[in-house]
Amino acid sequence: MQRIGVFVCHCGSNIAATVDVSKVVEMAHMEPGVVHAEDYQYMCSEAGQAKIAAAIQEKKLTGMVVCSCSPRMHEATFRKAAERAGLNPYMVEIANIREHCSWIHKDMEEATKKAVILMRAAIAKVNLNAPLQPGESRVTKRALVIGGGIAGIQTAIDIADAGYEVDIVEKTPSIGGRMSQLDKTFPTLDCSACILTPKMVEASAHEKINIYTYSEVEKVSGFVGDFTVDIRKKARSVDMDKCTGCGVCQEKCPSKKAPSEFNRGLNTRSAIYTPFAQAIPNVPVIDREACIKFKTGKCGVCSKVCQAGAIDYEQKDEIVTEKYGAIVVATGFDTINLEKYDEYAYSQSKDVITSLELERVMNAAGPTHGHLERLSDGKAPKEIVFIQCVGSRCSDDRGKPYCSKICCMYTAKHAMLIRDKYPDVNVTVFYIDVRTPGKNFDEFYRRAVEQYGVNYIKGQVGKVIPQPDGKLLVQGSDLLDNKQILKEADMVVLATAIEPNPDVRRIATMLTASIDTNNFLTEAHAKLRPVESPTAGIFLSGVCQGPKDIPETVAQAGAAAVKAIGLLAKDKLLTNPCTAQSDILLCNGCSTCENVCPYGAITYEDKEVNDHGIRETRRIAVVNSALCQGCGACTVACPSGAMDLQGFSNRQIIAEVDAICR
Amino acid sequence: MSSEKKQAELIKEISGVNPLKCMKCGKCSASCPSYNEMDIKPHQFVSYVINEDIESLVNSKSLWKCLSCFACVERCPRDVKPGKLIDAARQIVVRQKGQNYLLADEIPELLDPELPQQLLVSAFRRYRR
Amino acid sequence: MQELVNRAKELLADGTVARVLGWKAGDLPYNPEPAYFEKAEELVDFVYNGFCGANLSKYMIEASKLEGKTMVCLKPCDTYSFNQLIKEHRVDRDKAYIVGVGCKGKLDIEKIRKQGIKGIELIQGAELTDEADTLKIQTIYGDKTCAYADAMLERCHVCKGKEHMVYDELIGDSNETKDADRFDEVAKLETMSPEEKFAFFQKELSKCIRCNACRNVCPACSCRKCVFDSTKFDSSQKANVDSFEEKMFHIIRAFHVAGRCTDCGECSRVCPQGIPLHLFNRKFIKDIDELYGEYQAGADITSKAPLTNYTFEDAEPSIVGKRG
Amino acid sequence: MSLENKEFKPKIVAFCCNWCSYAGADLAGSSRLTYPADVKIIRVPCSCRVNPMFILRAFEKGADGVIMCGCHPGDCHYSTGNFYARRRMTLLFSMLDYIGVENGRTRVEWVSAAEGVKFSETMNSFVEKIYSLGENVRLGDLRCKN
Repeated sequence: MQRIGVFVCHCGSNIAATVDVSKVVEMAHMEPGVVHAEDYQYMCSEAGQAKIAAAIQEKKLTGMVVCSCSPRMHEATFRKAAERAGLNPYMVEIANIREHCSWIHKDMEEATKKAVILMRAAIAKVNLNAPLQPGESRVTKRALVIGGGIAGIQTAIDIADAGYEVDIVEKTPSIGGRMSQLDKTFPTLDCSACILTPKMVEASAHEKINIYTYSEVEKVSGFVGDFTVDIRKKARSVDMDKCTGCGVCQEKCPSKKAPSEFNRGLNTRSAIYTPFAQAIPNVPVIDREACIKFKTGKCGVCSKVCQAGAIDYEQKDEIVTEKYGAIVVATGFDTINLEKYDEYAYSQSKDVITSLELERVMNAAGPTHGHLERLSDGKAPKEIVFIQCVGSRCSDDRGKPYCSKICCMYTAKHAMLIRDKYPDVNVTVFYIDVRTPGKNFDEFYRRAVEQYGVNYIKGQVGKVIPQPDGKLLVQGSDLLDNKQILKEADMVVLATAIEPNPDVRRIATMLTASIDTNNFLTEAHAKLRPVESPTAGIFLSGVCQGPKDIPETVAQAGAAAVKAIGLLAKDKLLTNPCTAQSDILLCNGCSTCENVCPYGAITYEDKEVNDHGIRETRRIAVVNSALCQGCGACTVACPSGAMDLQGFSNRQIIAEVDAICR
Repeated sequence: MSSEKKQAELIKEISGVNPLKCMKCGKCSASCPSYNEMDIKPHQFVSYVINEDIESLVNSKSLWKCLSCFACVERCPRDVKPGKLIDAARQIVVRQKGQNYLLADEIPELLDPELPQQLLVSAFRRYRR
Repeated sequence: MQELVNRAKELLADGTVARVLGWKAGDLPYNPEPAYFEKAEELVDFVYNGFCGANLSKYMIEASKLEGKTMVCLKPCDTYSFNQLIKEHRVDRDKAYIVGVGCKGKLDIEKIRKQGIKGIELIQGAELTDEADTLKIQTIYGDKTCAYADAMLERCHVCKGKEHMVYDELIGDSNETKDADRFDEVAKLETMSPEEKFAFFQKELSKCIRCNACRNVCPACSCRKCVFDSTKFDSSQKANVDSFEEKMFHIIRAFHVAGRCTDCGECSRVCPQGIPLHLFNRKFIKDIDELYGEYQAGADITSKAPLTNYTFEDAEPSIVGKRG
Repeated sequence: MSLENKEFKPKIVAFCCNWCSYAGADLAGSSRLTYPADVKIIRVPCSCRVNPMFILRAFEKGADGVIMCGCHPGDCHYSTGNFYARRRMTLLFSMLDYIGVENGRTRVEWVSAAEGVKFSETMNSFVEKIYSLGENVRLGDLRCKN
């Protein structure tokens, strides 16, 4: 039997004005297990806590109930007080007689009755409480960043600057990501490469940062503070240590027909290649699908011309296994597939391009060396039409239901840049709404209209019809003038919706991080924990969490880094002891609990059990208490009642129910 | 329920369309081949239904200018399908005329040489149900 | 039946299986019982006829722990239960040699008795190979007949089909016996007023003697220890003193097997008080089908069970009041 | 005390999840939004911790109504808990309805930490409903009735 102390707080007059506290104390004495009961003006005060400590020691209390304000307010206070006096903090229960009683009831008799019942429920629960010890788990002082775009680079630099080791895993041959493909950035119009390249160099030169390019995460196990990750380093066919990055191999490579990923397939590259001039590392890879040596066994030109002897056709994929304390996901985005949008003639005409393709066209290192020209015939366009919201804000399965957020701004940027460089080109933008929340954003858009004379028409385009003469007939509507518009254009640019990188699904599954219906990673709390995944130790950086522009991405990358640093700075993690536990004798090993666990905290082990003399090996659910967050989903899913939640056990809750219904 | 509201509800029921999903992008009007013939434009149809002004709809020229080509239905990004609303408004007119669906024999005398052929085809499609 | 016995002998002889799980004749012509046979000689007692309703899947939980394989005879409906047990890691597929046996509907002795046929000495026509659709029954009061279909278990009138979901080999043909919708009874109850519903279930459940036969036979009730026997819920084996005990027991039992119950109908078959217990399970199945999409437990071993799954758009609990 | 003279005071159990609804109830309290004292709240970490057995137990012990509150679907602190709870409760309530228990005796309401007003309105309307239904005679251990 427990020895329980009951402490009833007046909270000044907040409780005492409506609840007869002395009556509550009197009733407390009649409850089983109660050996001490008293009331005081302010239990949370120094003096109040001293009373509690004295009672714990004098009466040798094994449990206590505080009848006071909400546990959300002072549960932690009273638990600490109990702990200081030598009582396990989890032997404390709170009866909320302020928010749930004195503040909402006016009649003293009624409120007092209810306060007594709430107290009884808390006493009934405490009778079944057991001392709990928070577990400890160690923290590996190393972070993994998945994705080497601006988000991943920024997060890595910030974590490394705090003194922790960081590994970046990037799927493509170079870090840099989408930002490296952009020409200029809004709203300041500075050159993307000029601001990104120094960051790339900083990351690669940082002594605490290790970059795995052309690599992918293969397997993740473990939990917060102690993840084990397998990284597949794909065979580059070039020795990273020997290569000097002279570029001769790329020049001499006879296979030059592979579509350039970096230029969005608008031109081609050699089979041995670095994606772009500023690539980091500046070491090429051999695209084995395109390489003549790999296809036919003959060629070997690159090997012959390489003075460093870096070419290695025999190289194999390599698996690196590494331990991490924190993982940051920064997998970024891609534009959606436009196959289902026949009406915009994207696949019919070379002169209908996406905005990301236009970035490449406008870029000096792009397929047209920065000259604005039609990709079909190389002629300079005179009429350009931009179409907004292509695939965004769609409720059908062709597009995405969300707003891609960045398109309004980059379209204004494109329009402005074109009008600036080619004043004789007419630019028309068909829009539904122009969305410019952001510092200096609306001013930017207004400049496009007022200063650069970009023609904005409110209304969506219905159809783009390629004409025999190579022109594009754009049929749109002008909702303000209420008329239908037919416009001949030389070029049409589609502000294509963005979607999370398709790989994120695989990665989220490995990390047991949840993703929403649009494949964006879910944050732990939409407002208050926007850079953490609900899975402990997993942080979110950049567009993998939701559409964002560059400044927002960088801000979030920094925030994710801070959260990761906060975790890495700890030597040990105290784990919440209110976790699920499975009763070895009751568990069926049926896997039902595993299916509802949002944290992947449940695994199964074959265990030797002694069930009242029957010795056998059984499949038993095992809860990793470092991963378990204590939601209790498994306890109800479990058909045999083997799974129970410490601190909120079946018997405790039933005792509360019984006390209330008594 | 007022009679306007009833009619608007009827249109929603027949068409199976929720006009509140419209985000006013105008892609329907941009797609419409009969746009210039219409007094009430396809995108306006949606707001007429929302505003429960069915009277104007059933008396509009547009009702009989729509070819039922369903380009707007195909392309609507929000699943609002103005073409279906127009269809439903026609249905209401037909029902008001005493549930008498068109008989095949009556068609020749009703034929207007101006009438686009596609409308006839779509009329058959609908009224033969 | 002879084909089954022959095959069993072969499998025992060549060492494929260490034992055979089937049925042996009981003391009356209509009560065969599940049995293990370890030697060829023992198979003289083997029977398989219309009264072999027992679902042998659950026996495989224990048989999976024994040395060597067990040849188990499963009817089409039993294979759903077996699959469900595989899914829940309760049986070892590798320890079972499943002979999918044919079925032309299983018989209910109570239905025969209800037709006034008493003092039964011998029943002919219950063998799988019998072509006749009439049972010839020899009683101490003379010979009687009964249409096969009229003597069938309720569950066979709503049969899930004659396909076996899992097997190593098939012996014998099956008949299509379905002639009713399995949700008809549930639907009828749903339309009743609360008072009528309450009266109906009060009448049925008050018969319950808490003998636990339903629980013991149910292949989904395979917990090592039932919550009603454990101390975890303060609900263990209480005296049968008030009207609530049975309701609680049967609702919780049905809830625990919801999404896992294959609707094999064993609970109703074995209830000594004749309580139509399947009405609970079918109510859950019907709700699941209507609210979350059709789901047949045991049809496969990979799909997510309805109660461990969700969609954002799931119906709210308030739908219960709105459905009327 | 004879039964007839006794004024009906219902026993109502409310299960509230710690992160949203319990906080919503706290907000109702600090905003002094009243609701009848018949409601007693039990704190659970998440609505998915509420076992149907708890609800039946409450009825067995004489509760006249049981309400469960959790975070709005999609806002669960544990991301998916209330989705499971929603299915469990839908099926349980449907079963209770099926065996003839008045369906107003059970309810699920999603109340966020910011919805003090909704919490108090919900409790007011639920209590009103229980008063209109009267004492729970169809479920419950008669030994617990006095």
